[in-house]
Amino acid sequence: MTTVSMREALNQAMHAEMRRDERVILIGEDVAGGLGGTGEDDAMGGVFGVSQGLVGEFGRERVIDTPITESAIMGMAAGAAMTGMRPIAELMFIDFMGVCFDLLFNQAAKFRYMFGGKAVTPLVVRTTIGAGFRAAAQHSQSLHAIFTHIPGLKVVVPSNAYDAKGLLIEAIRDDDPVIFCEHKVLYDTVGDVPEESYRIPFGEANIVRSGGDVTIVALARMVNFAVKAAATLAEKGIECTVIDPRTISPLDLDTIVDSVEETGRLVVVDEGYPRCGLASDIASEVAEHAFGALKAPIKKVTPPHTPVPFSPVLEDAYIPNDDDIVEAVQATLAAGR
Amino acid sequence: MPLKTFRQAINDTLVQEMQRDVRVILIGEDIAGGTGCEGDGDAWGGPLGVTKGLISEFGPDRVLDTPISEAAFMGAAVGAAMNGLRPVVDLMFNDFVSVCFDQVCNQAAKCHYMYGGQNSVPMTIRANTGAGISTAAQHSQSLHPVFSFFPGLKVVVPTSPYEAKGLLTTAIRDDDPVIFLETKLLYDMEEDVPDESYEIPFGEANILREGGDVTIVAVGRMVHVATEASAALARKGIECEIIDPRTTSPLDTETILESVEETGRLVIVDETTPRCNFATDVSAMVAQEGFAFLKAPIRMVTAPHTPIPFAPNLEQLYMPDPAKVSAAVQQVVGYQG
Amino acid sequence: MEKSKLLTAYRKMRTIRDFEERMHVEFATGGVPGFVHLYVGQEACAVGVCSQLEGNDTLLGTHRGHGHALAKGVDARRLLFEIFGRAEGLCGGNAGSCHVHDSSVRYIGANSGVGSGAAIACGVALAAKTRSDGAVAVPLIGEGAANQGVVLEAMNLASVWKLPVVFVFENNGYAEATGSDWAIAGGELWGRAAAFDMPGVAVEGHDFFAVSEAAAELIDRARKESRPAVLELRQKRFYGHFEGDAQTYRGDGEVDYLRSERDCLTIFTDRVIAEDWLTKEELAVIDEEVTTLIADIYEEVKEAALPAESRLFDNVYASPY
Amino acid sequence: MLPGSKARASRFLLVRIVEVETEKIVNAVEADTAGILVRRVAEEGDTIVVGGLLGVMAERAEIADDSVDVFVAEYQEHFKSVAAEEGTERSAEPVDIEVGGRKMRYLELGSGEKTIDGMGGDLNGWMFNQPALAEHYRVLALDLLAHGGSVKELETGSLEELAAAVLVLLDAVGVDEAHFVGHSLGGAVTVQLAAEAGDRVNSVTLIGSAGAGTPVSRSYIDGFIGANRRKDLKPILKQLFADPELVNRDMINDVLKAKRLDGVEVCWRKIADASIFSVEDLTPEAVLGKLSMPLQIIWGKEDRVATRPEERSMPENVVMHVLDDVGHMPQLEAAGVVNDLIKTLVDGGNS
Repeated sequence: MTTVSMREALNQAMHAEMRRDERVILIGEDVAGGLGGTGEDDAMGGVFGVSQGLVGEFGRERVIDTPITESAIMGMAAGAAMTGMRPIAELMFIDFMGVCFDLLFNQAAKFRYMFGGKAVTPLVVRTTIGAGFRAAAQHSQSLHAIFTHIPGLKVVVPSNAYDAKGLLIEAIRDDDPVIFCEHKVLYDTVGDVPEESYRIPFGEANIVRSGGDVTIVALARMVNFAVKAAATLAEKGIECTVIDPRTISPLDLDTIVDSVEETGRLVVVDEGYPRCGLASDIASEVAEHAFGALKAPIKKVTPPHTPVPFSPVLEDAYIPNDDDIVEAVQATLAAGR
Repeated sequence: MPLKTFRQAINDTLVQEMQRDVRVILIGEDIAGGTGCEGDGDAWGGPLGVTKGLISEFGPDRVLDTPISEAAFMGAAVGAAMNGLRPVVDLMFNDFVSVCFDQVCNQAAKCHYMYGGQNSVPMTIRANTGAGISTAAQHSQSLHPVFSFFPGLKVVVPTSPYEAKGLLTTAIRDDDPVIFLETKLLYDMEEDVPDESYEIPFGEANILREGGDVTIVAVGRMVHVATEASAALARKGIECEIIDPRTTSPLDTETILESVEETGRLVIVDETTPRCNFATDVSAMVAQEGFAFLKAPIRMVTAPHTPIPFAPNLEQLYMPDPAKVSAAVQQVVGYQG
Repeated sequence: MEKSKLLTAYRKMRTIRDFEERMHVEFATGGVPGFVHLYVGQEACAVGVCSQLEGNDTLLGTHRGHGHALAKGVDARRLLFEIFGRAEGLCGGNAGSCHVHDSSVRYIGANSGVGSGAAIACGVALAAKTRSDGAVAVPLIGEGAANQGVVLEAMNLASVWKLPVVFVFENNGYAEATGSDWAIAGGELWGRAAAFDMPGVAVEGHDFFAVSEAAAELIDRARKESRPAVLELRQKRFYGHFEGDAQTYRGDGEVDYLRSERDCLTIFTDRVIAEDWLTKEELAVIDEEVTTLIADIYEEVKEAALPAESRLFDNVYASPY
Repeated sequence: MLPGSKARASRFLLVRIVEVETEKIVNAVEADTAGILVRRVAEEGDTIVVGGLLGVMAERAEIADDSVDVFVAEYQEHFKSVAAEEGTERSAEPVDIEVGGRKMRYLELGSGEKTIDGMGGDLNGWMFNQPALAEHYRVLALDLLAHGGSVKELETGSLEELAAAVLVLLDAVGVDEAHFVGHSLGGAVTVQLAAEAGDRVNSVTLIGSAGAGTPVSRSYIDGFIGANRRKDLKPILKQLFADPELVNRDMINDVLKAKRLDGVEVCWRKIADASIFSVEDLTPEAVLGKLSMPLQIIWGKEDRVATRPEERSMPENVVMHVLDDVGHMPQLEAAGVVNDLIKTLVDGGNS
């Protein structure tokens, strides 16, 4: 077990899987970098450096740089997946789904169903989500809810280095298209990660902390804020259970419902937009399946219904944080049937 | 008042708004049809005949046929809207947003905000929506939740010819990008529609039926499904209140909450796939804001988490129907806490 | 070219250069939020094109847009304030470097959905054509973005609809860390024009005179005939894709060569003096004024007020509910 | 894609929601028998002919089901035969005609006199009066300019303009003289007509009238014109009735439908300024004293919209009737009484 960053953990997972299975290939813009230039060959390793070193070991046949052409990348990856490869396609920012949505949403996601089970599409789309980098409205979105809405896709939102590695390996070995959402701000967060390969199953939530007063469900970066909030609240004698679903499609509803059955109170935290988003999705499932146990209104903690602003002061106000979660927990404790 | 079909009501509205304001133009594939052919210059009037006759009255400078090139003409509409025109774009099937998603969700929706309010983007995107005519997985989706997710867009789902005319008039006169979704199965529905122009404001729900036992919120054609169910339920002594939000963004949360305050029970009917959809959105809103009113779990009646099948019998099974709505209503009425 | 136009062009190029060189320094010291993509080396491209635009013509910029904005006449101070996320910024702090927009000078936002500007330009031109106001729309498109489907769709649409759009491809050598010679099939963007039935021209982007001459002809034709055209400008950027880019994809000595042999400012200065169009003294006056301006605004921006938090909720809708 | 194809929709098409007036107001206003609803015959979504059976009320809830069945069957049988006899008369439709280049709408039933409606209302506002009176007379209900189905354009919105349009309409349908009934704004128009063309006016009935020399609530008019959403309009409409509970969803929706038509708000604002607020400073004597034909005034005691003139301030030629437990809409709230009063005046005047 060594302490590595989430970036490094993801890099390990790709190294290991590409060694293990030669059908695994990596496709994307500057996943290596340097093509057509006169400088170094592995100049970028992805804009966030996650795929650094792969081209050195596996060569350009398996680490494939592309022109800036997301629709062709995703189409190519879906086609390759359907015909025997296991591509990892990089969509640099999830916001760029705008230019390749058809290939993911109308093609890859639906092949198996439309073709009556005759097609297998083992495709992983690695992409980045999240605000916090002052990258404004078109490079900061958390669009995982859009993909969750679509049947045929699986959606992963890791919150730490250990989970990231195990979930990426699982994603690569899975036979369905998986949207793997990496939060930009988490790349540098470190954790203990085994050097060996391991898998974390989809649809199994992680109970990060247990407490009997309130259940907090949080995703990706929001898990860290939830843990921080729970610590603050513990000092005041309020004990929270913090649940990280890890995958949101499939969603481990049982773990969430079981917890709410005990605590009777739910706060859902998500960095995606508030309308038709994940916070609403989870809240609505609980309102249907754990209604009898609920003692107070469910509270959602999300950004407001606005695009992501640029100015640091505005972006900081936009992103939900531990203070917002503490406030929501206290509000749900104050309310009651 | 003259009886008009849904199709005629939309056609009338376009004619009247184009007469009223020279800045209103139409853009889309085959909205006239026949351009570049030897035959009739108004060959189609849109694949569903909705825009028939407009090119004869307004000419090719205001009724613009396009190549099959959604990304280009949607982007062009954004540019035209920012530069003084008020384009009405026919996207044909709402599923096609996937090939111009960037233009809709990253450009149209965000320009006003990103640019600090300097330019508005007064454009209307008309698209047909919904299953029921065996157009299978890529031409039958109901994507209002995806659009409602994005701040900056307004989303309209009219339920009848009268409603369609008033809401489309409002949409065209509105200064923001509006997604106007026409349910395929409603095009031939007839109703009294005034010849005069009129606006129905956004964000005001329509209460179609009053009843004290259960609130049913439904959108688009599901309103009629709910109405049919409520007639049968009334014979069993269960009185439903039916709310048609008309616009899913903005959403008239007040009317929904007021109704749930009366009835204490909520069923939401939505033709979309179940995850992160409009039903979860409304449910979560009520679970947060109207929890104290609730006497029973909120039930959601939606399509299953699958793509839309082709075979007519499977497609029927896929869509919510009055029997499913009745069952859900009876469950919440019979709930023993 | 008239003397006043030459002076204006020089002032703009000099302003962009100093604005960006200072930005490079400020970014390294951590004062600039987010990402910036610098335009150093490419000044003659945007300034050359804009020298041929009239007041009601529209320029559409890219994420590498500081130079685009300044060339179109955007106020340097308010541009800088926006890049620093200050209340007085052009867009009140909602845009930042990548989305700067100024409708008062008909500069439509820098756009970081690369290639989208090409399609939006078609609509801007359509509106101009509808009103018969004789205006032209000029989208600037990086050579990397040129491979996005939407750009090819927009070229087709502009030709089919007969729109006054001049697609200007800024071929600065690299799409992020990938070389343009590799990424562009056929190697030449101007050559794609013929397939869409429009003229295509390529010129060296470090030569202001070559750029403005080519732009003059294509813009004039677009205006008079309402037809699109392609202009490819070739000039490598001096800095990385974004600030912080280690640029290991570049060859040894490449930037030194660019700075000594391909600097548009030096080339411009040498030419105007050799031809006796301008004097060294006239240029020196501008240099001094620009130096003062840049120093002043960079000083001012650090103390400038931040946007009120309530602004977070403003301008989501033009007609809010 | 589906070139030229028609969506297969008919299976899902629905009948129009019940005509407002029939279900809701009959329920609320006309059901003067106290009782318990023991059987709902009509369902929402059904369209019921006037006179059709909506439900059965009984004095006791525990009435036997089979006796209700018998009643329903008998009623339906009877109703069918009555409807067959009455035949075409029941299905009369409003008529649009061009008068002086402007579209106006009216509905003609029976044979006899004319009615004029109030502001914001339309000819449907006489639904409880016109059929009953039409059993004795030829009755025209009409939409004033900018109301109902009439044109939504006005020059000034003055009483002169509104009254002139009525006269042109009467010429067009060949009516030389008539008895006039006017409610609210319609009353003001009637007064104007009677002053201008007294020889064509046999008698005048003013109901909760504007233009009778007393003020009309400015907050009501401003609120009524300005409200464009259900929530804003509801409290305003409640001012119309003695029993605010009479304001229901369908009524609000119908008013909203009318208000939302392009041009309506601008026209009504003009009318308010030029016709309603401009004549409120006069006195009843000054206005009504000039008129020589038989004249009666009907006012709800609870009217919160139009100020009721004091009886002693009335000129001698005027008879005044004040109805208890009635607001600004006597013709709906107490239709039977109003119908009788109109009939008495008309018959008295003619005999």
